[in-house]
Amino acid sequence: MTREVLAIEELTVTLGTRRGAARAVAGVDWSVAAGQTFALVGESGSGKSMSVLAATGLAPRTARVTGRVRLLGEELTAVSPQRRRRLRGRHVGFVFQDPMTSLNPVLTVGRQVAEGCEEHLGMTRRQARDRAVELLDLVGIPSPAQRVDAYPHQFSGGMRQRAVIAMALACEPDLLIADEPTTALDVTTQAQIVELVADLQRRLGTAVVWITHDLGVVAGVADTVAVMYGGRIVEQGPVDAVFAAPGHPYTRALLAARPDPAHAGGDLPAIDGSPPNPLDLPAGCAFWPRCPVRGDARCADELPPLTEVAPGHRVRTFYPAREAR
Amino acid sequence: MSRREPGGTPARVQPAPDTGAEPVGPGGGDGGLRRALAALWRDPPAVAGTVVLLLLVVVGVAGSWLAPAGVNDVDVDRMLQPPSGEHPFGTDELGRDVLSRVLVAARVSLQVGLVSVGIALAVGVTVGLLAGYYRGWADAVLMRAMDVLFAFPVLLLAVAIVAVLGPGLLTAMVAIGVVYTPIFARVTRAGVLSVREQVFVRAAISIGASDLRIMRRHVLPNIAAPLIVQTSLSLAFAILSEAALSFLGLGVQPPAPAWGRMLYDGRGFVTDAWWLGFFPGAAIFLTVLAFNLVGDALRDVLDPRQLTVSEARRSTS
Amino acid sequence: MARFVLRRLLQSAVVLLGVTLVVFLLLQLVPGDPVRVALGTRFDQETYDALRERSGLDRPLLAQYLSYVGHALTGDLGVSFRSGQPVTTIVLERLPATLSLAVTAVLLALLVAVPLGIVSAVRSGSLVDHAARVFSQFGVSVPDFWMGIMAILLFAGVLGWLPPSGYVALTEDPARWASHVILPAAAVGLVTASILTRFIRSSVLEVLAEDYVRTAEAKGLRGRVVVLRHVLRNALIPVVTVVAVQVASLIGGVIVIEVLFAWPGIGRLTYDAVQARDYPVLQGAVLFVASLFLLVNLLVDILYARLDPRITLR
Amino acid sequence: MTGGDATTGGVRPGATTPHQPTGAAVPGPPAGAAESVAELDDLRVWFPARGGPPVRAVDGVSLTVRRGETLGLVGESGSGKSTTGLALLRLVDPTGGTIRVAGEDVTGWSRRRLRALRRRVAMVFQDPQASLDPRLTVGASIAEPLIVHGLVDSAPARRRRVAELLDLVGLRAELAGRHPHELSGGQRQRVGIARALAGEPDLIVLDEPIASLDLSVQAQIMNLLRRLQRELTLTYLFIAHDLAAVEHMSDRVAVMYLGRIVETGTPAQLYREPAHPYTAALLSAIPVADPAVERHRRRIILGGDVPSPADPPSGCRFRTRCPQARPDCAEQDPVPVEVGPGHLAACRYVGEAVPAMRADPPVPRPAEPGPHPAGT
Repeated sequence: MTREVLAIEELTVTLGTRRGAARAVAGVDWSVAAGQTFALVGESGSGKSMSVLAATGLAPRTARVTGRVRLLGEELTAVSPQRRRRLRGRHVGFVFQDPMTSLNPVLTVGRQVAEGCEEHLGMTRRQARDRAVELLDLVGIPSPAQRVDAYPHQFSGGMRQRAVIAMALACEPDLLIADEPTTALDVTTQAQIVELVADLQRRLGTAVVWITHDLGVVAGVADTVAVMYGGRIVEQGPVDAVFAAPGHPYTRALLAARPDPAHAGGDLPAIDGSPPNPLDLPAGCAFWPRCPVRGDARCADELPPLTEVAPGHRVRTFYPAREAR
Repeated sequence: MSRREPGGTPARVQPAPDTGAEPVGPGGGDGGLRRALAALWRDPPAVAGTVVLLLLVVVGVAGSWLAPAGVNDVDVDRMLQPPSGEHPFGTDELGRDVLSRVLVAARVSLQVGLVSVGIALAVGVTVGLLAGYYRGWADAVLMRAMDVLFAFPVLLLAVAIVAVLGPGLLTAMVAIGVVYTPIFARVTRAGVLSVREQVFVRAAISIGASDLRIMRRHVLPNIAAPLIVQTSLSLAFAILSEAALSFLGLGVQPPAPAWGRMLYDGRGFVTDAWWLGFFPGAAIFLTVLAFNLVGDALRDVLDPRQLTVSEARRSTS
Repeated sequence: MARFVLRRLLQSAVVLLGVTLVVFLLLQLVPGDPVRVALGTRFDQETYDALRERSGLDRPLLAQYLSYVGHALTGDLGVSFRSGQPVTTIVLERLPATLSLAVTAVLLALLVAVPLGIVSAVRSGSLVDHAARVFSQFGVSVPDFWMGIMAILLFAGVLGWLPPSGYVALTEDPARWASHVILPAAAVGLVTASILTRFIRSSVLEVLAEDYVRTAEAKGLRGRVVVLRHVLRNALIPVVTVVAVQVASLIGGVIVIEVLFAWPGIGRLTYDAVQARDYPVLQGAVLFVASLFLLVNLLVDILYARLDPRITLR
Repeated sequence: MTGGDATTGGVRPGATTPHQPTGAAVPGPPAGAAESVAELDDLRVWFPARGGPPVRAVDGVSLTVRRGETLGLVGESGSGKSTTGLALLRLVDPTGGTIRVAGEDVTGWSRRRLRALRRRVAMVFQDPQASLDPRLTVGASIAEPLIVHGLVDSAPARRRRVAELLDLVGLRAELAGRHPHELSGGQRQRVGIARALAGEPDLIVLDEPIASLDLSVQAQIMNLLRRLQRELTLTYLFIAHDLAAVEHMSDRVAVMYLGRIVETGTPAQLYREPAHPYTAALLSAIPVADPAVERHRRRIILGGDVPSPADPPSGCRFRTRCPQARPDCAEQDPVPVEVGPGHLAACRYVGEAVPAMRADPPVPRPAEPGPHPAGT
């Protein structure tokens, strides 16, 4: 068994908004081990990003977070904010969606890569700068010794995302959290970034949490996957099992809704309606109003439990046997 | 542990669900104004400001009936009397009732404020709309002209205009109107430029809508919010400017009462008769405060990101 | 960068030309004969003819304008109708008084506004924030001359701590200068401080909501480092502009306070010129202030470009 | 050099008509529908840039959209695909070349006449939230083309027509009174489609119509578009970066790179036998939602970034990133070569380059991470 890096138990996040309390995440459990990639999939508003941000203490101030979060065996919810901050900076690296806005425009790229090393590894400014050059080289930025002093706007989108990855890896973290890191990029650039992360992961043994809405990316990067809908995990398991035998109607519908060359021509099996509003979630299964299976009245009123349908493969439904393919 | 504005952040961290049966952002939608008014009603300072403004309008209309004494009833026996039951705000150096003068002067302030801001709004919005929509040389010429006006400190330009045209109510209104025109032109132009780039304007062009139709149907309604805010704030500034002009003897001419003028006349006596300096100034302060409170609340509701360099430039004094 | 500076220079030159036109036209707008109006009861034919010739009012309009601009470029703003002294000399004499008042006021304002604005944004919704908002609302609404009158009443009248008005040059006696400057500077500075507090607060709030601040927090940097290195560096760039512009507009804008406190600056000069119908002095003072304003704006824009690395691209 | 040679990869009117798509699963356009609705010939759209050479967003594109078909236009950001779509409505001014719509040369039409053009060609935009005026009701937005083009005289008739259009796109008529913010993303895009249908256009330009929608909603909109096309015999120019969606939607596909069309053909031709190295690389970059396939698949990873459209490379524009670039690729613009019926590719080494790319793993460049070894 490999070493567990991050584990989340019973995580619930409630956001105070102008329009009332929104339950963004409700009772989520998962963990990721060293060298492994855990993918969180879902549509906008499903709670996939919020669960990770809340777990690492980056939720907005209005958020109320409950549950347990263990980073390298240390209970994050029990430590002081200062300690949590240090643990986060030292052991967790983040890559966010938009490389355009996640870099500070008035600081050089090198400075931004280096500052984590100064803060957490006690390097001098000089050492940290040398380290930044190394890191930029590591992520494939050409002539890093010169580019280290460039400003973010002088980089292209793909190069910027590489710089962000360099920044995330500065302290050789045990965990890399990639929050839709390729969504803002073109498909050829996305392929570069996916390869880069896979290669770095292999070399550094980092655990990766990859948040995305793109099932294709999941299939390529993940070892295990959790599908989120309406703030809850509806299906979770080894990536092969989930893709080969999706147990939840939502997962199946998502996979089927993608155009597939094999079925070109016919209508796509679309899901009716839209994702639910976190301010106004149904009492039972959040997917029930759109569910093609529909089950019975129980689905509307009662939350289905996560049921194990195969080793490590769990599905939140009342009808696991009938629905599994 | 993170320090961010409440409200804004959830939408950023996690894209807001688009299923919401309720409005998404501020200023969006036609229900925007109605919702804005509802939100204003829940904001105590804004309510206070509105109440003061309503009172002011009543006083402005009915000031001379409300006044206990005539504004120019000189009474040499009762000079510089401190506030009392008979003269709640005291009397001035000519024995005139300060309360009556303060009440009657409200009309002048409101009148100057409304007319001058009306001028500035009409001219400024037209200029800004044409400049922002057509860009090119029209933009260059019009906005450079506005820059020229903008290069003078507000009061200095107003003083110069009044000095040349001769002091009086009308020239004060024109001068203040001219002085506040560029800010409306800028706000309008900035709004037009950003609305012009919106996809819905491109969509309107794509169906063959004419320029006039686009300006009327799509651009103007969508820049109404910043203009409403600017109008309210400019009213506050215009009233301050009028008070300053009157203080310099360049506004309404005596014996008609004006708050600024009363302060100027009373300034020699302040150490002996504090009420001469206090009440007219307090009237200006309350009026300006009321407009500012309402303007700020409107901004919070309609247009939260509008505190611009240009506004900061428009300080009075 | 060079292109940017060049473009801004050109733009300022065009605006400056417009400013001279406006200032020039001021005199033309005077109903009747300005020299006659100016002389009023002191009228005598000889003075009249001399002034009229000296101010070139007998020539065609275009020629007058061109010669006005030509002279202005060489620093000649004409002579006072009243004293016959060169306007340039008169304006420059008044500059130190105004400058010392404006700078003191802005310094006082910064002292209050910078910490208050930052704290109220970083601790948004806290008690400090509420207090700051009340303060700034009060400050922008209160007429500064009323503040001045009340201050005179309190500090000069009731308490007798400070002189009610008057001016002593800084170079002459710094202590007495300070005792005289403090009331007018506080009255002006209050308004400036309110404007700056609001501006800084909203600027900092805006930056706090940026993605790169979250990135910085994700790196586990200390809160102080995040605020000082990532937030303020971005948030204070626009503040530099506002501060400079405030100084510039105060130099010409504090007419009322200068009148109230008998402060012999440019504002007071303008007021006296208006009272005396000394149009060349009025023109000169207005032109001087507007040019200064344009110059400061130009410098600030260039400074801005230096502070923000993104602008060099354009 | 910019003249005739620049028809890179474009579907020249003469060359395309004889061949109908032959892909088994792809329904061809209805019989007798070879008539062209829109033609671009050597279109160039350059945008002036302050202090530099112009940005050549579109630089010599020729293509034909035939009545009743869906022509897919794919490319990455900066390829000029959206600008090409905008040019069809003259929403951008062409720098050179000609635009013909329904047989008429509209390249030089005056602003007055453009109103007529914009009835014939309608557009659906990427972001349905942004493309609807937040202050207008849904009904008013849909009615706007009716008013602008004077199609319906009375208000009641207009209401009826709006209700009809709403019904057509699968929305209830009472939504006409709502504002955009009261609708979901999918509903909003349906409104955008209803507005485009209002003027009964000859051609609808769909500019990334599904890109900003949730995955589960994308399928709804694609189904709707296909149903409308069947029922109303519509012609689409479907612009997207999502190759799977383009394949699903299109009868023919054109691939753009840096302002040029590099390859044209039926989806079956392009996706099974890509002839241009860029198409091959693009296809290989799309992740497939199947872990087993993903694990054993060999990707072609392109090096570096797309060059600036203000300063495109000489000769073949793709050569700076092409794993099979040879020295002489820099010398001459490649001419589109027919590699199959109606299948054109603009590559000097067409027939060699792609098989070579697929055989060898690409040479890792110093700037690039190594290739992902198959079967990790």
